[in-house]
Amino acid sequence: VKKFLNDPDKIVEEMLDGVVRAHRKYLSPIDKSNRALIARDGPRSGKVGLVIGGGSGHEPGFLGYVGKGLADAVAVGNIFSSPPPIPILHCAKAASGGEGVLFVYGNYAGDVMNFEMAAEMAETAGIPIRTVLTTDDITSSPIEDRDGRRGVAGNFFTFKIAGAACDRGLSLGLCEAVTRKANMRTFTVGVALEACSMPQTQRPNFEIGAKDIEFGMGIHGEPGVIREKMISADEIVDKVMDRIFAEMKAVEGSRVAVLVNSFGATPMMELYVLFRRVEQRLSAKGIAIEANWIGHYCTSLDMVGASISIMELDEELTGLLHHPCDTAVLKIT
Amino acid sequence: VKKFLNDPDKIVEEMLDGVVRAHRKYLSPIDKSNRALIARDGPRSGKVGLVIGGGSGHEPGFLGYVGKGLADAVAVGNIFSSPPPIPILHCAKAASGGEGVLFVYGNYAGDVMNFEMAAEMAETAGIPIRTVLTTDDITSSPIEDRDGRRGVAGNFFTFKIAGAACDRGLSLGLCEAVTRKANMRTFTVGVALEACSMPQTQRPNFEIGAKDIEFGMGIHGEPGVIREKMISADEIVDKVMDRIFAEMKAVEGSRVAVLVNSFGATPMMELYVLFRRVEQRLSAKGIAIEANWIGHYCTSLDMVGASISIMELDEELTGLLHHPCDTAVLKIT
Amino acid sequence: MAENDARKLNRMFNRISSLIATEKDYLTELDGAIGDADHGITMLLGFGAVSSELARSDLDDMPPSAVMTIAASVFLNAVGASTGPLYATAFLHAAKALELRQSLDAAGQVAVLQAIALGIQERGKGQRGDKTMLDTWIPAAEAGGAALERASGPAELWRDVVTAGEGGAMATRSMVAVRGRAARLGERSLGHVDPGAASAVLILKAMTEVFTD
Amino acid sequence: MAENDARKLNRMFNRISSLIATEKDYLTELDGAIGDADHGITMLLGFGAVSSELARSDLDDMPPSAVMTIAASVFLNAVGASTGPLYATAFLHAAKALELRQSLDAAGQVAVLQAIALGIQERGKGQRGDKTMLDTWIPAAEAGGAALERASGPAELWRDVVTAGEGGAMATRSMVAVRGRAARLGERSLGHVDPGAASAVLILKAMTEVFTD
Ligand SMILES: Nc1ncnc2c1ncn2[C@@H]1O[C@H](COP(=O)(O)OP(=O)(O)O)[C@@H](O)[C@H]1O
Ligand SMILES: Nc1ncnc2c1ncn2[C@@H]1O[C@H](COP(=O)(O)OP(=O)(O)O)[C@@H](O)[C@H]1O
Ligand SMILES: [Mg+2]
Ligand SMILES: [Mg+2]
Ligand SMILES: [Mg+2]
Ligand SMILES: [Mg+2]
Repeated sequence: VKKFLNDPDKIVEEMLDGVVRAHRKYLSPIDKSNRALIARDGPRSGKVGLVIGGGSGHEPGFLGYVGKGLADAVAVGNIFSSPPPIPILHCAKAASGGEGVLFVYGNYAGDVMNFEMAAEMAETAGIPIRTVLTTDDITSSPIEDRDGRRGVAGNFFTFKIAGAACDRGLSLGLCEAVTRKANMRTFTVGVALEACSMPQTQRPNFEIGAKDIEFGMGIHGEPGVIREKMISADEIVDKVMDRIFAEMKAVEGSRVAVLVNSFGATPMMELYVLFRRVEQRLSAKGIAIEANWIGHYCTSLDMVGASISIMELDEELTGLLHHPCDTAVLKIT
Repeated sequence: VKKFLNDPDKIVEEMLDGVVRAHRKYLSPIDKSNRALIARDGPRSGKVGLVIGGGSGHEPGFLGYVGKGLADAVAVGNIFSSPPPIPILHCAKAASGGEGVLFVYGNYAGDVMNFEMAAEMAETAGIPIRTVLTTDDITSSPIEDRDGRRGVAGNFFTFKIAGAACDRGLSLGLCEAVTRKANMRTFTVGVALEACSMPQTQRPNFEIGAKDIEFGMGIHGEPGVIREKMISADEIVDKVMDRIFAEMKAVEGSRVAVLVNSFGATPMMELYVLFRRVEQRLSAKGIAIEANWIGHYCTSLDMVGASISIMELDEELTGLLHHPCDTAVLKIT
Repeated sequence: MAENDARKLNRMFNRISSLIATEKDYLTELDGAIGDADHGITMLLGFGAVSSELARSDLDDMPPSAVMTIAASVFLNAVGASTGPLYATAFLHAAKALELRQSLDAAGQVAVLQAIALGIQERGKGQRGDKTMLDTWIPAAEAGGAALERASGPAELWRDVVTAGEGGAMATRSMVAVRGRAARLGERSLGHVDPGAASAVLILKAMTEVFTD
Repeated sequence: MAENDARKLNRMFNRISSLIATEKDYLTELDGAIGDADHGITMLLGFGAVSSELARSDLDDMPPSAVMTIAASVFLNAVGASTGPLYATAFLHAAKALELRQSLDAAGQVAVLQAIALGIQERGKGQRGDKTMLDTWIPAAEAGGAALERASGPAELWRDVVTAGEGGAMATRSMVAVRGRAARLGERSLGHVDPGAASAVLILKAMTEVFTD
């Protein structure tokens, strides 16, 4: 698998160098290291700080969500690896405006351990920390183990809600509560047609048969939860939506937000075909789409595949969803 | 090559169905056909109308550039095929605000023939038409044949300038003139690592060797202008920038806009690595980047590859570049 | 009841559609080598649409020129692309030629061939040697004219036409393209048959079947 | 001049780095089957960074506990991931154990083993049978303790340790993962050796080389 690449061991540093130059308007390194980036127009005194983060390989996640009205800082790890505690701690300090800091990140063993270590250090330094783990991947564990699920592209919605709550000046406790609600109301299923390949190996992480598809795909190139025979786009969406409907409480008259996300190599033409069916399924149930995003929002290197995320809205979430923000990837006015 | 697909012969219709549902806020079909889409907040009396268009397979081009401050209407063809004259004519009529209509599209035999037929029909219907063909692909023909070159991702800049000029209420002649200037100052080179595959065939249009790279790549999955041995990301950018510097008049102190565009399957991590080197090369020459875009702007189905476009700015172009717009893909406030 | 000219043309378009359906992958592969790999798809779409439209039309009292006019507009609107305007213009020219004579005798058939070649030249501003469909159509039309002058029978006439067209198409293999997408490839287009020239040969073969049986 | 304990540990980390470098692709492949295909990359990055840092340090007067403290912080900051906190905590525990005794004799070596196993358990809240690196470390530490009680010599002690560790690693093949990424795979993780368990065996082998020569 060919890639635009210099030294595979330097790809994250080189990418971040590019990011920092490209998005000067939105972010800048804390303490000279590009592994901890702070919003130029983010932290302010009296506002809860929002720190997000995780491994690389999900671009434009998560650094594309740093800016006014969204995250105040992002900690960046190696490819598919949590950042260590130090850059997370730097983010917490830089994001702190005296009202505490909210950590929002995906529920993975590595991220949890590193962010928890950083949280302890930050608390020691006098910064109150609250944490919300995103757990939107409904295929990754049964409903009884809701908290054990992993976070995938649905973190887009959870970040957005958290950023809006912080920007509105809510208290740390209220920011945490509404972010937790957003996460609990977000449901994602991912499917993959081809595995991704790491810059270091340049071969697919694993093989998906020529006539197979993986359901329940994570965003780290791990194999999916189950392998099935390849089916049509509409049938795929139907399977995904059936899973989501089984968990979602939305009924006729409900409003939702929709994200159809490319895992990297799936082009927008196909995403629109998927979205078409998502919209059909929702409107058949009388559920209205309040807002939708279609494109590359939370990727897994060059994986061929897509995920569908639905956030069930209520009045509070709707307001926060539409709250203005200005970041490299997401601008709401 | 697996794709999210129902019937390959219906993919364009299904995609457009998805597009129209997803982007209701920005566009709607003219006369019920999704092959001609009009901006909800675009045409107005006293303003020159801007009509863009071309084949499908370039998503989010070109329909993502329809909206306030940018294009008023887009005509959509089959995959890699110009739209026929009728939808173009519908666009012209719907975009017309009494001051004439500007056509801006890529310089391809098919597009030229179809848009010219539509222009004749529009003129017959009393709508003055001016046309600017985009010709930014500097590898597609030698400098002596500047007008014979094809238009590729640099049309992003040319559309933007044209849209701003129209929105500012300039006359048809002035809109045409500044759009022509934008095109003449835009330089693109594309490279591909893997060919794309059509929904109908689901196999690569042609083979690029495992250790080869194509230079001078178009956006229709055609083979490139020359095949070379695979080299590092920085070396690739150096070759591209050397070609661009050979044509560009920019000198120390000049300002440019930069677009690093994925052809579909190349993920953003790699685009940032490319951008890093572009920025290094420009700043080594004392050329400043006024604005940059990095992502999926003008794709070629699932092609693995990227293009680099540079627009040399002057005061007028800088102002028009920053002029506000609000479309599905590009929002400038 | 003898088949009227409109029905004959209808049969011709049906044969074109099926020959192109059979060779769709081959045409697409040719286009993949030097173009954008859609020629088979585009041609089938266009001629398929023409056949469907004619199947819905009342051909009993339709003059042959009207069939060509319908074909022109349906083909154009179904495909766009390069081939849309080229064949639409070609068929409009053919319609005009048939309006003048309203007969599909040998002279009418050759007039159609010549009108197609001329229409494509006019719309695409190309000529022989550009490595396009014209490298099939121009020699084919010339061969038709020559056979007519020699007063050849239909079998001989169409054999000459197809031979000339095929020869022209094969010759594109050693041409460097100067029109259409392939023109950007320069020397790299050498060694490949032009897809538009190849599909034009299929059209000639379909015409031969219908006009010689 | 005899090698001091700090230099011995330095040599140990160098051996770990080179064994992992040799097996990097294998570890990454194991992780590709049930995880995210980066374990070899991560481990080499971490231990490579430790080796480099130690190469820059003055080891002459450094107590062995200090070496482990450096290793903990360098490893953690170089890799993050799951292995960062796990091995960092493990090495911090080892440093504490060495602070108490400041000697790398057999009892000190086993204390290090036990501290590592305990540190990983503490940080990752895991246990034997979860299909993780603990399936190597716990039996290895137990075997070390038992050998020490039997007053085995270093060769025998380390042979027992490696055998126990290898046995534990192999046993992960028939386990269903309950920790780390592989846990999402459920039954699909069956039949694959856990990458973290496999790399732990390499660490044991490197320790064996250094502590038995
Ligand atoms: N100017 C022209 N004159 C005559 N034929 C042309 C011209 N441009 C292109 N062609 C023909 O069109 C063919 C390509 O058709 P097609 O693949 O359907 O359209 P597109 O190039 O839009 O994808 C070429 O092989 C060539 O024969
Ligand atoms: N909670 C845990 N306790 C012990 N070991 C764990 C735990 N979680 C993961 N591991 C180990 O970590 C290994 C994966 O390490 P690595 O691939 O470097 O990290 P990541 O999972 O972040 O990509 C697994 O094979 C497993 O042995
Ligand atoms: Mg990892
Ligand atoms: Mg085409
Ligand atoms: Mg073509
Ligand atoms: Mg891993």
